[in-house]
Amino acid sequence: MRQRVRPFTGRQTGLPYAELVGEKMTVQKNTPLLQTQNLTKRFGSVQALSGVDFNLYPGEVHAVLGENGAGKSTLIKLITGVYRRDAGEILLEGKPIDPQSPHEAQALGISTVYQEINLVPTMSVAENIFLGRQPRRFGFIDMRAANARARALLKTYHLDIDVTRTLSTFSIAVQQIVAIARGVDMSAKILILDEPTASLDAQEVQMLFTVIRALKARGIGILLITHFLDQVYQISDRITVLRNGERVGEHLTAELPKMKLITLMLGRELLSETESSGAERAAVGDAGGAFLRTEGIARRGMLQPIDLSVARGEIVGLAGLLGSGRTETAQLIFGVARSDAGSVQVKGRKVAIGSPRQAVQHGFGMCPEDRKVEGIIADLSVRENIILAMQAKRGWLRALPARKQEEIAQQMIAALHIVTPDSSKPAGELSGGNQQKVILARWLASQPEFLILDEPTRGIDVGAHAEIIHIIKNLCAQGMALLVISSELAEVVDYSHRVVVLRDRQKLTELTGEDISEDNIMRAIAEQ
Amino acid sequence: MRSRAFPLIATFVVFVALYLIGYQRFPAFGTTRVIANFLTDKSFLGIAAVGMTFVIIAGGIDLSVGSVVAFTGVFCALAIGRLGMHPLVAFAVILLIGAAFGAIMGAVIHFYKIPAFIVTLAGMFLARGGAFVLSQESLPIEHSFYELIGDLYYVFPDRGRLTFVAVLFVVVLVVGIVIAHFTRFGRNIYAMGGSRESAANAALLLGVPIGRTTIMVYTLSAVLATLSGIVYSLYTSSGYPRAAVGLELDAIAAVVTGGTLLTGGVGFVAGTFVGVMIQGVIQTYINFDGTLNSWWTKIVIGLLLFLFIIIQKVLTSYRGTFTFRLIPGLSRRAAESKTSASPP
Amino acid sequence: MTDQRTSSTPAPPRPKSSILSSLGRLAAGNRRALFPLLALVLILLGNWLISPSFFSIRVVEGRMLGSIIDIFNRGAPTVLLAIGMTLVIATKGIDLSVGAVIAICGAVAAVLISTTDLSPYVVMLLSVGAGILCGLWNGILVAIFDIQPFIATLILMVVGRGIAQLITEGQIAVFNNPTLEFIGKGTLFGIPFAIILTAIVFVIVYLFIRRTALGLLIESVGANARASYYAGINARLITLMVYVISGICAAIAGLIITTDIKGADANNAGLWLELDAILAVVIGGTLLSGGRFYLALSVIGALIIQSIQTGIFVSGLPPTFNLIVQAVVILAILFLQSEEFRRPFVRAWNRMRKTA
Amino acid sequence: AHAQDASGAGLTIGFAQVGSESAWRTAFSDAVKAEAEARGINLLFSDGQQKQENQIAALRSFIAQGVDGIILAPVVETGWDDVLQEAADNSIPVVVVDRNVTADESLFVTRVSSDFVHEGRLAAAWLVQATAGKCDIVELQGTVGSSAALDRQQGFNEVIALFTDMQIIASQSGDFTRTNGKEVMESFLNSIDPATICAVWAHNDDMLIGAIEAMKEAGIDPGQDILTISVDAIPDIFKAMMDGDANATVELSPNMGGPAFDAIVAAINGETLPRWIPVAGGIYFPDTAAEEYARRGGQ
Ligand SMILES: Nc1ncnc2c1ncn2[C@@H]1O[C@H](COP(=O)(O)OP(=O)(O)OP(=O)(O)O)[C@@H](O)[C@H]1O
Ligand SMILES: Nc1ncnc2c1ncn2[C@@H]1O[C@H](COP(=O)(O)OP(=O)(O)OP(=O)(O)O)[C@@H](O)[C@H]1O
Ligand SMILES: [Mg+2]
Ligand SMILES: [Mg+2]
Repeated sequence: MRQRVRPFTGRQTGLPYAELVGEKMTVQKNTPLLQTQNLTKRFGSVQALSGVDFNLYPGEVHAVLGENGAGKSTLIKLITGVYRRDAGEILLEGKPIDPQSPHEAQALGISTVYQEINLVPTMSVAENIFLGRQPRRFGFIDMRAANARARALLKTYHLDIDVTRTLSTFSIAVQQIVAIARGVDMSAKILILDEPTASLDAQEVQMLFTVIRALKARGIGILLITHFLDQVYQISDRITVLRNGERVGEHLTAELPKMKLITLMLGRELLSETESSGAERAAVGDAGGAFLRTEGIARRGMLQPIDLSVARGEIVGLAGLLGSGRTETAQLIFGVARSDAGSVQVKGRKVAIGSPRQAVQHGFGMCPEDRKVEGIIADLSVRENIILAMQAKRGWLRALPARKQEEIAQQMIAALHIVTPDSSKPAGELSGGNQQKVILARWLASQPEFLILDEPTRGIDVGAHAEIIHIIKNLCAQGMALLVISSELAEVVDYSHRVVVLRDRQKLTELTGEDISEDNIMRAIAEQ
Repeated sequence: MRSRAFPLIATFVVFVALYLIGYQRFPAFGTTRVIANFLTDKSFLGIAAVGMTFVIIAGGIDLSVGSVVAFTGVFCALAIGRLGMHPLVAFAVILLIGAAFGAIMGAVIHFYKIPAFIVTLAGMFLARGGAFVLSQESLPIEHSFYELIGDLYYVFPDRGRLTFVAVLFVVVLVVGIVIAHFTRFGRNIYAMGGSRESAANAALLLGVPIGRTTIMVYTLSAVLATLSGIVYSLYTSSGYPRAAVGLELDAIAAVVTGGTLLTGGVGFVAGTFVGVMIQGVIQTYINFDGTLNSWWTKIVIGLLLFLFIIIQKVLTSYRGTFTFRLIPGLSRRAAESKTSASPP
Repeated sequence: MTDQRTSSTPAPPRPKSSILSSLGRLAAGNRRALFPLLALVLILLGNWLISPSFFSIRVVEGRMLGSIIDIFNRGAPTVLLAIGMTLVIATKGIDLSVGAVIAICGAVAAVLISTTDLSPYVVMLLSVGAGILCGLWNGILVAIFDIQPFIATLILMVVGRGIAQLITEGQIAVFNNPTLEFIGKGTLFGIPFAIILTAIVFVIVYLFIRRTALGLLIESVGANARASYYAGINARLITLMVYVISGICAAIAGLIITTDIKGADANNAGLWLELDAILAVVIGGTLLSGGRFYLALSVIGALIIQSIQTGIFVSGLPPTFNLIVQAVVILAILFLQSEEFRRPFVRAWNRMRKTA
Repeated sequence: AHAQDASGAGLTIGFAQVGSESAWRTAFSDAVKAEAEARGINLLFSDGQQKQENQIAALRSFIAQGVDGIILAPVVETGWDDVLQEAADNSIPVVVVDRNVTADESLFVTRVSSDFVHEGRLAAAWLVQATAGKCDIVELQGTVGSSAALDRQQGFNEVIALFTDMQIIASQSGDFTRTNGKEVMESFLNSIDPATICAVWAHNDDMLIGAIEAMKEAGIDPGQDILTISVDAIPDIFKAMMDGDANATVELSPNMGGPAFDAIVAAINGETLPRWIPVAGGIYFPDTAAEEYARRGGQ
């Protein structure tokens, strides 16, 4: 039987016979799944992308890297039809495509998980996962089937939640996983992930990578954007680097050393990753006296009673897995949620904090975890976003003079290297990482005595990451009290004088001085 | 764990309580007459309100419905009376006109990014003005078909009448519920309204066909408004260019008292039914009482509405602390119980 | 506080304190102010074509008369409502009750002046006080009880007219008091006092909003209430304040309308005027979804609406067509303002210029 | 039905009123209520808020409650057939007041009303006399599409059509309100040379009172430079007459309660009634203004 099949010859395709029959992968390597040529996009005065060529092959994980505002998200949004390109071509399997909307891109087999969590907060988890492709029976949506499938799907990410509950009731990390699960489940030819791991912890990241490898094996092309370089080296096959909207290089991951990659991205050397020694830690201790002390503050269904103290000039890290209650702790302290037990002392005096406004009056500040919903005010300008907390502190009657506003804004833009043409650009039009910096700037401008940072480096590029850590340390050195939450243990270990470990909404233990290490933290969490 | 239908249930409970208070004072409230009257007298409001529910859930608003009702009535009266069309033909024609009207409004809203409030306000002026141009006077409709429909009712033992229009209302309601909850179009509407707030419209990024859905929502609303106009013309056997002034406000009030959020994305068609019935109970109560003069009528209607909303508010937020409810949107995530989960 | 919000993208410098300076900005090429102003100019020109005497002003007994004066004079209540409504809408709210508040405040003034010996100034204050109470009621429902603004103010819209009728017992409460009447009928330097009063209110509100941080905080709360809360802003107070300001504006409008005809018509005073006010705000470019607001452009919006109205009156068109004409003109203005609508024309224009 | 005391004492009667859109309407409601009280009738009052659907719902509530009779002041003439049929099925007599209805005559007992068309004719007739059939008139119409506006306009135009030198040179709706009456008059005075206007014809007194204000502000003496004629005969128009600002008003009597109650009692007693019971309305002039003003409770 087999003999009857006409033998393949190179003549039919013009390619050497050997390449055709020999290595299947090679054939696919030559025809990119997705190709962009000369993609160009301008927003007002900002040239977001200029002439970007990009190739994605089947079965590869292709990382697109670059500083905040380099144009990564814009590249994706041009591919999926969110924005109209000014010039350039997009080819899918060699044929030009021109999707006018994400809807059309999806129909072409391009599935995307966008940078900010873009799900419908008012709908249930299952509905979000199956929106637009709900299972149907007799032409009508079969929600029961959808729920069951959603449950099963999330199980593969070890997420055991009530899928009929409204999405907005879940933490940002859970929402992120849901978004990823949806995107992955839909991926037909291409999966695009824009900073999917920004709020995930190490375990979740590994789970995601397992899933990505499975997709890869199925020949799906994966475009990954991330600021975690370790993850890049762990999962990607190839790297494209963007800088200021231009492609500055495409390399096989294996052939590009990390330092060279960073230099490519930043266009300069990285600020040396500095000091941080146990000795320094010991020196601070409680020299400044406790600024904040909580005794058994708790809230039913949210947090078990917790004792915590933060001294001036001290950085206290909060560590724990997703859902361990770190954000909740911060919210109770900052008055976003009212505690129903325990007490809070500020500088030794007992105070009642029932709202962020009161917290601000006591010299607190907080960069919340969910920058899109709780942080940035998209319609307002960068300047207004920066001076907002400061203005709120002064009260509505005493407006900050315009000149002063501008001065502060310029200071902050310079200090945090916020990429924006000027201070009057609406903050919502900044790239994700730069929005994060604006929120940080808002609180720095308000000159708090005590600052809570919930995932301050989420979505921040390597350069800025180092800068922000530098800033955190500086603030501390100037006598500010800091409470920092981060899913990156290395970071926590780096700057904390003390680490409080949480699990199941309860304080497990407190590590100080030499005891602070990633191992010790993980051990504390794992201990029964 | 609290069901997402809880607000709907709470709304219904308050409605029943309100009804029982009426029953306690006027035993006639218990008769099928009064109950059937609720359905018949509120049928056109109810049908229009079902359409309004979709628009509001989609994050929009449709102010044109009252005028569309009037235009439909006048059109039917002229088509039947002057042009000699059979009512069914006239209905088909006006439904098509209504659909086109809604589609155009939807298209203008979508493509030209003009706020729905204003586009439909202009639609309201146009339809009402059009009705005036067709006829300034009220026009009686005399046709055997209208009489036939008028005689089509089921009589309960205590002489309550279940009329054709009442049944039609219930049918529209059921179809509305099915569309809202069991079709992709319906879910897309929820998605669109629920993500309107987000800067980069999440529904768009999730692949919801925004343009098509917007146009279809306004078409649906206009078609139902037209149907409501047909029902109104059946109900009154006439067409009157000043009919149903302010019907849109009643419809919106019914939708909102039914638990749908004007910010979009959250709500139930069934809730709208309760909202409509609440207006019926309030009105009937005042009519039965008969001692209120014109201004006290207004004051009492408003205060009952107020009372109802406050009770509903208290019931639906019994769990959240007061602080949470002060900030729109805050309540949902923070105040709802977060079941403690074990880390993976 | 001078506003330095200039921007590279279509975003929005805020208009300054007067129409004149808005005109100045027009010269400076400000796109946002351009289209409402252009619309106003076009409508006025249209009116002038219809009625050649449109711009002529006569002076009779020290009082300026003429269609153009009428527009400002008749438009005064809508302008006032639009000022308050702009702030309410900026917080993502809406105030449907302003028409009813007009009726209440007018009724309070009329009944007090005709049945008590209170000085007219006290009566004015009490009437404005009634407006403040109404605003507080709305504000409390929205800010404290977290009731959706549409429905919260709908309650007062229904109840308010009943209350006004209760006060006047369903009759038109007429009065005779030259001091009080001066608000609606008086003239200062030949200009109807209602116009001057409205201008004063505008300037005061503008300064109050922009000289304090209130404007910024309103925009912040309207654009993202939750983030504002996290930033330590007292959203409740801000919300309460805008409804009170709206109540005050409505009260002053009520005084103008009532004293203009020397009678409080509880049934009809301010009827459906809330729709005009909302329309004015939208024509001015403030989004119903809250956030950025443009006070001066709302005023232009209100004047546009009044110009259409006055234009219809002088046109001699049968009143049957009033609504249709209004709808068509308003739609035309909105299309003109829609960037999406203009785009193909702009492209064609550019192409023509290139080829030429 | 058992015989009924002629006053109607002890009866329960439902009264579906249009609303309270004008002072005249309120006076009408008050008159009916006062009459019912005087007669010992238990009156169920319903305010329809200018909406037919509310009025229909009110009638159906009355029927469900089993009232002895219904008085209907319809907001519009058409569309009452079904609900009147329902009342007839339940043997509840209905009397239509104020306006007419187009329903089958067998469905209601009788109609107590004045005649809007006649009012228009009366107004025109006076103006013809006063100006010897030569006059340029500006018209302040009532609410577009309302039957009062349509009929008054029709009656008025019928008469002036007979005189070649009488014409309406401008016409606009003032919505039956003072504010709008004033605004419309202002715009007339701006767009038309006031000297050419011979008379203002307003579909109701309120609009005219507004127009009088506008004329005064424009330095015109209303009632002298420009003649005025309107309908309703509310107290304030007599005040205006006493001040020399108004020339004539046609009465629309709000006292329709008495005849209506009489008609219901008669129907219950099985008497036959004429199809239409007209209520007298005359035309009033400044000479009797003071006395009318006092009689109608003006302060
Ligand atoms: N809708 C928009 N309007 C105006 N400017 C925009 C818009 N979207 C993006 N930009 C600008 O385009 C540039 C590229 O933004 P983009 O979001 O692509 O960056 P990014 O590489 O994804 O950064 P990040 O790592 O912070 O997410 C930025 O300067 C940004 O301010
Ligand atoms: N793996 C999980 N399985 C089920 N539910 C989870 C899981 N992870 C988080 N959740 C849900 O998320 C909710 C909120 O946890 P949240 O993430 O805010 O806590 P956290 O300690 O601040 O975590 P992080 O700051 O890392 O996001 C929890 O109540 C829980 O319902
Ligand atoms: Mg990005
Ligand atoms: Mg967290």
